Amino acid sequence: MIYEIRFHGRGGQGAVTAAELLVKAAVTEGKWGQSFPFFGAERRGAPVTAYARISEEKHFIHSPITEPNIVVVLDKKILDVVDVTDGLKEDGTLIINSSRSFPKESLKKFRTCIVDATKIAVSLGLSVAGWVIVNTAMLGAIIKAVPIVTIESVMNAIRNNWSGRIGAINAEAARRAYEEASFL
Amino acid sequence: MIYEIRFHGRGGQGAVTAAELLVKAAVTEGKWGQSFPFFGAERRGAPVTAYARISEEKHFIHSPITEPNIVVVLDKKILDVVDVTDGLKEDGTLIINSSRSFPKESLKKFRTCIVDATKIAVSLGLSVAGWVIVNTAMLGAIIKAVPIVTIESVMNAIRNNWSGRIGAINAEAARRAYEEASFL
Amino acid sequence: MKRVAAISFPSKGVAGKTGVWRIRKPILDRQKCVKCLICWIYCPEGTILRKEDDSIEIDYEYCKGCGVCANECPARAIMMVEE
Amino acid sequence: MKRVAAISFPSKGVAGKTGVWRIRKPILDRQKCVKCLICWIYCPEGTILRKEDDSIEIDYEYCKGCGVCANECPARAIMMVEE
Amino acid sequence: MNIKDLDREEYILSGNSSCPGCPASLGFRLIGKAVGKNAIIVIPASCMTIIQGAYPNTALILPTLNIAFAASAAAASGISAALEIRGKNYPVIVYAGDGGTADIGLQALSGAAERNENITYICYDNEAYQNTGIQRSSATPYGAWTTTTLKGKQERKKDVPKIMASHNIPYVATASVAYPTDFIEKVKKAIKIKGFKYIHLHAPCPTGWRFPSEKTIEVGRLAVQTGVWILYEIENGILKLTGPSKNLLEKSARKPVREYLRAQGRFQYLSDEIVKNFCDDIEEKWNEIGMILNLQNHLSTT
Amino acid sequence: MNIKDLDREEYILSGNSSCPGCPASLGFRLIGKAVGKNAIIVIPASCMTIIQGAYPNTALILPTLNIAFAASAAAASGISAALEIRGKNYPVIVYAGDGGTADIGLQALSGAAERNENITYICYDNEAYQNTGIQRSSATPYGAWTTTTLKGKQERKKDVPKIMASHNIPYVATASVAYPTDFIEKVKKAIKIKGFKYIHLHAPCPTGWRFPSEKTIEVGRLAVQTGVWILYEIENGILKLTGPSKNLLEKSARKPVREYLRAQGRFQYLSDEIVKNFCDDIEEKWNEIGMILNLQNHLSTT
Amino acid sequence: MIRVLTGNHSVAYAALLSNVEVISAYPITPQTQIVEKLAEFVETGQLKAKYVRVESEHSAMAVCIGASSAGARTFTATSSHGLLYMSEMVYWASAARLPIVMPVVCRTLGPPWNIWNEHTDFLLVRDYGWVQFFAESNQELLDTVVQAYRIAEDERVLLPVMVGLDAFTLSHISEPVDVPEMDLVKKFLPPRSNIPYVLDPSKPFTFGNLAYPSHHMALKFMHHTSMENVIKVVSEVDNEWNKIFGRSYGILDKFMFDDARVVILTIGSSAGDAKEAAKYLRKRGVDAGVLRLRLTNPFPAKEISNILSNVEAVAVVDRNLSPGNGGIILEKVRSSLYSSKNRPFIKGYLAGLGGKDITVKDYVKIFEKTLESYKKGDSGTEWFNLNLEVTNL
Amino acid sequence: MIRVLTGNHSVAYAALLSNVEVISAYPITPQTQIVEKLAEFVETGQLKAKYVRVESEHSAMAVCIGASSAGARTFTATSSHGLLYMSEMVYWASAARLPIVMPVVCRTLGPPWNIWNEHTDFLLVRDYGWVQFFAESNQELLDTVVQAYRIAEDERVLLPVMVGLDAFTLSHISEPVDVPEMDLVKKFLPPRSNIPYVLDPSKPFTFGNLAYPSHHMALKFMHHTSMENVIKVVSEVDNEWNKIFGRSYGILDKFMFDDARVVILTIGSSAGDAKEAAKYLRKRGVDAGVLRLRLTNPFPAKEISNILSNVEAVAVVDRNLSPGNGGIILEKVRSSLYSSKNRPFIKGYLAGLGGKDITVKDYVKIFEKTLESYKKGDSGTEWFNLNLEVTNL
Ligand SMILES: Cc1ncc(C[n+]2csc(CCOP(=O)(O)OP(=O)(O)O)c2C)c(N)n1
Ligand SMILES: Cc1ncc(C[n+]2csc(CCOP(=O)(O)OP(=O)(O)O)c2C)c(N)n1
Ligand code: SF4
Ligand code: SF4
Ligand code: SF4
Ligand code: SF4
Ligand code: SF4
Ligand code: SF4
Ligand SMILES: [Mg+2]
Ligand SMILES: [Mg+2]
Repeated sequence: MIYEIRFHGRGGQGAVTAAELLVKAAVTEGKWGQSFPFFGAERRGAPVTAYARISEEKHFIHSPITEPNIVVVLDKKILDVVDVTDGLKEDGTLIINSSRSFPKESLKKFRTCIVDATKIAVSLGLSVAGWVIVNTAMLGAIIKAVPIVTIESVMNAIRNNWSGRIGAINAEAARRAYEEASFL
Repeated sequence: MIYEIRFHGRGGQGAVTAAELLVKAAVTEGKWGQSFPFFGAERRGAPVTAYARISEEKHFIHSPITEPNIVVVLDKKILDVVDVTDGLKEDGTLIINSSRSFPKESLKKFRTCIVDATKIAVSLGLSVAGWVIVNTAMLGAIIKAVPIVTIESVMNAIRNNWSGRIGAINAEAARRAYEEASFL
Repeated sequence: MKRVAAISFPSKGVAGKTGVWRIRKPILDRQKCVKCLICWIYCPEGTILRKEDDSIEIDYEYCKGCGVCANECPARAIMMVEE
Repeated sequence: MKRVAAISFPSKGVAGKTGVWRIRKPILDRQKCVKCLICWIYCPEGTILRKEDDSIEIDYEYCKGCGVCANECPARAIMMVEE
Repeated sequence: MNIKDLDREEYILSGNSSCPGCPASLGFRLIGKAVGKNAIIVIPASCMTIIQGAYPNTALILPTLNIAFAASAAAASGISAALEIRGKNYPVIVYAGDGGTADIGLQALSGAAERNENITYICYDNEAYQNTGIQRSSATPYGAWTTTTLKGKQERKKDVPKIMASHNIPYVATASVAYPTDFIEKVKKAIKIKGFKYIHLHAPCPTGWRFPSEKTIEVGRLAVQTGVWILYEIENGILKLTGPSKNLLEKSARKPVREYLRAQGRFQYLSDEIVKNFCDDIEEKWNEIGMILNLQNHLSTT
Repeated sequence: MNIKDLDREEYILSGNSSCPGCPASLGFRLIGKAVGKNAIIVIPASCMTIIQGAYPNTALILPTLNIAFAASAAAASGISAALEIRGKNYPVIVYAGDGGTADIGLQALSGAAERNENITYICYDNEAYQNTGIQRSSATPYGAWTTTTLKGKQERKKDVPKIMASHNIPYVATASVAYPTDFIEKVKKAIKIKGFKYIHLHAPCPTGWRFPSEKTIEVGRLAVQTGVWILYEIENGILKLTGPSKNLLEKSARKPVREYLRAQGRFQYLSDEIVKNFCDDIEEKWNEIGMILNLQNHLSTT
Repeated sequence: MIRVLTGNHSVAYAALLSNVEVISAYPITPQTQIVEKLAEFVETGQLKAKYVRVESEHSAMAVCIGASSAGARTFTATSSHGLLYMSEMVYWASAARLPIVMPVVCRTLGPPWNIWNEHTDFLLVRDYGWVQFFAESNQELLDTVVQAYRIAEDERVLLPVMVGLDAFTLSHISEPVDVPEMDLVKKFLPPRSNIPYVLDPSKPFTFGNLAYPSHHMALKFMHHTSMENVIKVVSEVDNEWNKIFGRSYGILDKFMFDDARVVILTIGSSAGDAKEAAKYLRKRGVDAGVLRLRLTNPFPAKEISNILSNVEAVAVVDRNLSPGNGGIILEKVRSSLYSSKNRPFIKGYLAGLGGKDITVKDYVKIFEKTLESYKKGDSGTEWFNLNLEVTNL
Repeated sequence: MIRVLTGNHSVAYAALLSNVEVISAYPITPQTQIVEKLAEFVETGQLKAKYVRVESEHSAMAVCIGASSAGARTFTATSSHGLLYMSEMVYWASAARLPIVMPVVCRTLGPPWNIWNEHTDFLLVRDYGWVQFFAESNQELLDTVVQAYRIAEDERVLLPVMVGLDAFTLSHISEPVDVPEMDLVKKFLPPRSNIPYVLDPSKPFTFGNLAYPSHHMALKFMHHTSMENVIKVVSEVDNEWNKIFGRSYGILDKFMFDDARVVILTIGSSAGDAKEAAKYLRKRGVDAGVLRLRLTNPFPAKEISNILSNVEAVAVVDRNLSPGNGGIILEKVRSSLYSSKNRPFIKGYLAGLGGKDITVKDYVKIFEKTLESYKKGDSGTEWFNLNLEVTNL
């Protein structure tokens, strides 16, 4: 089984880092993984996309992900301008940062999991220059929705990435989101 | 018959121009011809080489002349540092600017023609910055030795190259050398 | 006809509706505005629209919410509010 | 051993015996020479040889006959003569 | 010149790909207001490449030639030659970043200046290779952090306007996006002069200099008010301070340089020693300018 | 410095391929006398390429890297970096023509200067591309005939020493082959300074300037005596006239410029107007220098 | 130690492990991460090297040439326009016989501007006398860059080495990489020493002055001969690497190859997707295989012709274009097999130009199309996944 | 009018006759005579053009790109290092679809420095999307440069054209050249007009901004297609030239070819010497012939494979080197014939590198060697007239 995950966020929210952390978590579990951004001009605030591909075994693929089985939306504003479900497998999972149940009607046909990552991040003080940093919280929600790796591995990967308090808070964000995320 | 002619002179004496003038003369007679320098660093005073190739019919050759049938030496000082007969065909002709009969013993085996081009040039006032310009005189001597073209064609080519008095004097130099050149 | 060379023609929104990029939004208080056009000349996006009478309007479709207008307005007539 | 790269080693007369290039030849008049070494320092060829006692000698094998030495000698101790 | 008198027309369209608060797109917008629609633009690789958006669309309304990084002044020379031989007379304007000007484009620039080509070269100086992600350029200031000078740049900022003035061209000026009318006046003047004109536009970049996007103008203003960036023009060899810089010859009239440095993340970790060197350099530059002005005064009165 | 004190050793061998009366080979010879044998030389495409002679022989006794036309300052930077990392400390000296300096090599030169690389860059200025047969360079003087400016060059000579001085490097100097001790002193001083040093050597070329080979020094001397070429050095920003130029600030002390022009074939057909412009430019340069010296005096006394 | 690294950072780590002494590079997307990471290594003291922050790529390579001539182990990296801007010096480096190593992050050349993957830049310099590798994965990339120094400095070679990698689809993909221990690498790659020509006043010589025709031709022959040695040296070095680190790559990377009837021949990271396609088709009974060229220059013509003679159909997938001529690798492969007795059917594909993706599914299609064309005997080149709409005005 | 002109001056006359409007070039041996002669034409008012005396070749080509984008007919010329120094812009010119014409005087690349004839420089840019001709004689050179503008500006082409000529053995050889009347040339080549994209404020557009992969690939395809049109356009233009001036050259120059059993295939002025060798051998009963490629890019693969299929043995003489790989033209010829039923025996020769002469006698030897090798079936490449003495230390 290869998990192919696409992240939608906005420049400044950390989608690329989220994808990479997921891979790092997978690697600590002896799995194989890749992450990569869609490379265009990533301006602050503009929609960005990132990818992760996680599998039990090493494989040779290097081409982009066109038919993900998991789509993660870090910012629901994205939903207005990007068709986030493009290519999403029919049995795929959608994970959205939102406080409302379905931010958009058309998403109903997918297995959808929501989490109020913004609230979690804000409550933990995770914001930089006006931007709420939701990426680590979203990682927790992903793991809840699809058990790609354990939440412990994710938290470890986060703590290895940022030492000290920052790491701790971000790991906590992931943990909370892991608990709070819910399917619809 | 292809005439392959090699000129030996020193930078500043006009060997390259001589070769070109010979071709121009040939062309006015409806013949075909090529001239070219040996291209290295031509410093004033240093030995230089130039070539001309004259034939009745057009041909396709563009490679250098390695086995000339005519060798022309504009400055006998050259004889001390360059083997001017290198590659010269056994039945080839050697034309040397010299007042003495054989400036070098080893040249005796070739059909040799000498002319005191320096004297002719000096007498006509053909000198620039200490250099006696002997190239046009040598042209006359060549034609005398081997009738590649007529002396008239050579004189015309010279007059077409330099208008007015300069042309006239140079043509005169050629004419005198034509008359004075002699075989040994 | 075929376009052989890479020539491009002018078009608004080459990067899409850049209004979505905002996290804060400039709100104009017409009462306070003295029509000095400072916001207009400084807006990097050209999304402060200058009207005939030199009053201004904000083009939210493309305004990226940089906040320059609000920061520079001498009358403090523009406020940045969270989206 | 094979020489793989284009490296060249110092050697006199890379252009041959450049003495043949001359049309005029510098002749030193030792009587006039005051050993100021001006000709030595100005000779572009290094063919004014400086002796232990700062007297000079001309290396005709390589002197190109430019005439700089003669032109610069303050004592007019060098003359250029036709070869 | 009054803001109200400026052209209402826009020559760069909204919704382009610049970062929020971008000084490069603002600079281009202002050029449009100075030259109107009859001009030809040349742009080398830089943030402006991205800002235009992608084929088959463009945000620019002026006819524009994108060109290789090192080639703008030469390409502009070619356009200018073609216009001349074809009897046309539009201003040809290069709009290039500091990297494309002070580094890889310098040779072509210097050559065009020496030939006194009839072009106006405008460098927007955001003090690093921003388009490739904030690497140092020779125009990056001493002490500034970039991704290739993590401990701060060791060398001084290359003084390109001074170098260009040493080319004896008819017009050299500095400007700042924080002073739009000053800049626009300079561009308007430049395009009327025949020969090579050089304008160096200070362009504070929120992304690369690490300050919030709303501060672009504020940081630009601070640069001028602290004397870090000096507004002047050199017309036929005669130097003149312009705009607010006119009143800043006295050090006491200038704000403390620290205010400028503090406003930017890239200068966050400067040691006191480096700050001192930084300030000394600025002092020196002002002294130099003061001297030149003195002399000019002296000459014009004698 | 006295001629008699100079190194007796030669670092360029006789019988090389220079033209009779060549200032480039003379310049190299003098450098050898200044630096001795422990130096590494970098030479771009130029007359010096030919002068060395052909593989597998060379006329140069100093270790020498021949390099592409545009690359000398960068290649020298690389050598200097390698020496530093390997704990060695020889002077690295570029010896380049005016074309390789003012034109195609300018960018690398400017870059190396900005980085303040520890090299000594010496430009021998024979005022054209002589090696390829006398085409104009940006250092060709106004009015001079070359094979690409048959009616005389229209533009002014690029003032490379001034441009280099605008790079704020520790040492800039001009020199002339006609004043060997002045030149040698400058080279000796330069190689002792750490950082980027630039020396611009005036090198009258009989072949290209169209004068008899014995006049190389005479023409060089005339350039200085008429004030067309000014000998100076700028050490840490302080300008000083050197050698005979020290006494030429007063115009009356200088020989008429026409004497210099008349000595050369390339200025044969100058109109009076062009001669006047030529002279005016020189006046202007002297005025500029006079001003700077005045100011420096003023500053050092206050 | 296993790290999750991008291709670019794998390159930077390789330079670190190789203890390069002089680095000079100029930033260009998508190579910048290499430059930035190395700046970090140097500024934090992890790597004792001089880092020369030049003003252009021409100068970057000139710095390397100067430094290498003076004996230092040198490194640079570039891409697309940077490679072309320095091309005079690229040629210079090899003709001067200097063991410089340069990764090239392959990117489409403009105009119009484009930052994505294409191999034209890399292949445009294939005749410049450099040894060229092209990597498939980040692990191979790191290993190859270190190996490159061993090969470059081998006295039978003494030539610069280029290592190609795909823009973004390798340069910006993070994946697990086993970063070897410095001590082990030092054993494999001792400090540079054995070069017979280093600028030094103790034995003055002149590098690269004028050479007359006969001499020049002889030097060219020496160059050619050293290139011919490369094949052997690469294998030796790779074997030694294998002994120490347990990984090896060879000159040609054969995948499900030995009994394959239809083979995709290509280079770079995308070969991995072709391998997945082959796996997929094998399950469906198609004897598919992949031949990836790891060493692309000197072109292993003999090796290729030896092993391809037994294949029925070969699809050469070129992510590059010589306008009017087609794919560059196709041409080289055809030429290699010219004198073979058994010549396979060869079909060319131009794919992924301008950075267009080539997915596993695409490779499945290419396998299938090739078999079809083979039946029909249609050996023309196909533009794969071309979309011409945009060119309508 | 018949004039005795060097190759370089033939080029300059061709530019004059073509009424070029903007010239920009940088001097380099052996191209300088072109630059100087054109400066003379412009300064004496014979040619009404702007002459931009740039500071480097990169800028020379950039000037041409700017000028051509703004509608002017433009000209430049270069050689060897100049060509490499401008290579970024060389690629740019073709991708921007600008009808610039550039003669290249082919010279050996350094280091070590060398100014003599070799074709490596010219062939290193063969994949840059330019149309490339290579001339044999000064007459052909002049005629081809004028024709080049017609071809470049043809709306089916709209591409830059390069014309190669041999350093010294053509550039500096004076021979009789029939210089056509200006009026006739004007009829053949009217002022440049029909380009559908010229920078002008009346219809603003942006040239060459960023293009995404799909778009970029489509533009590449357009470029490729235009290159494919070249073969046809060249023939048309050549025919028209023939009608007006009574001379034509074709794409391939076949000499004593039709019944030849052994053929020398080469390019440039030296092909003439091969022809003389063929004449000589014919007299001695050997069925020798010569095939000279006049159009070298797009490589006339189909045309070559059509006519070579009937020949027994072909000697490809390459005056260029891809170190480690051999002759570049050999590779292209082999590839062209890969799918032919009848494939001739092909032997490669590396000759004349670094400017070494190749004489008529040498060609006679090459013919003879080829026949021998053919008998032995020895198709390896031979280094012709190699002298290795100098490399002994
Ligand atoms: C020859 C070449 N080298 C490198 C690049 C990559 N590159 C594109 S833009 C850029 C930085 C531009 O910096 P600057 O001129 O300051 O403009 P800015 O991006 O800051 O606006 C670089 C390095 C290139 N396009 N071409
Ligand atoms: C890229 C490149 N362009 C052109 C040349 C040809 N070239 C060699 S030397 C030279 C002129 C050098 O002029 P300068 O630097 O003034 O030195 P000089 O010959 O006058 O001594 C030129 C144009 C070259 N070698 N490389
Ligand atoms: S927030 Fe920025 S983009 Fe929006 S209108 Fe204000 S200045 Fe313009
Ligand atoms: S800056 Fe403020 S006061 Fe001035 S026009 Fe804008 S909103 Fe009105
Ligand atoms: S310059 Fe004259 S006086 Fe002085 S050393 Fe030479 S010859 Fe003697
Ligand atoms: S003539 Fe010239 S080369 Fe000869 S010694 Fe005198 S200065 Fe030297
Ligand atoms: S990096 Fe700076 S200059 Fe570039 S687009 Fe962003 S804000 Fe503008
Ligand atoms: S042309 Fe001038 S600089 Fe060059 S070798 Fe001759 S004299 Fe010396
Ligand atoms: Mg910048
Ligand atoms: Mg010069």
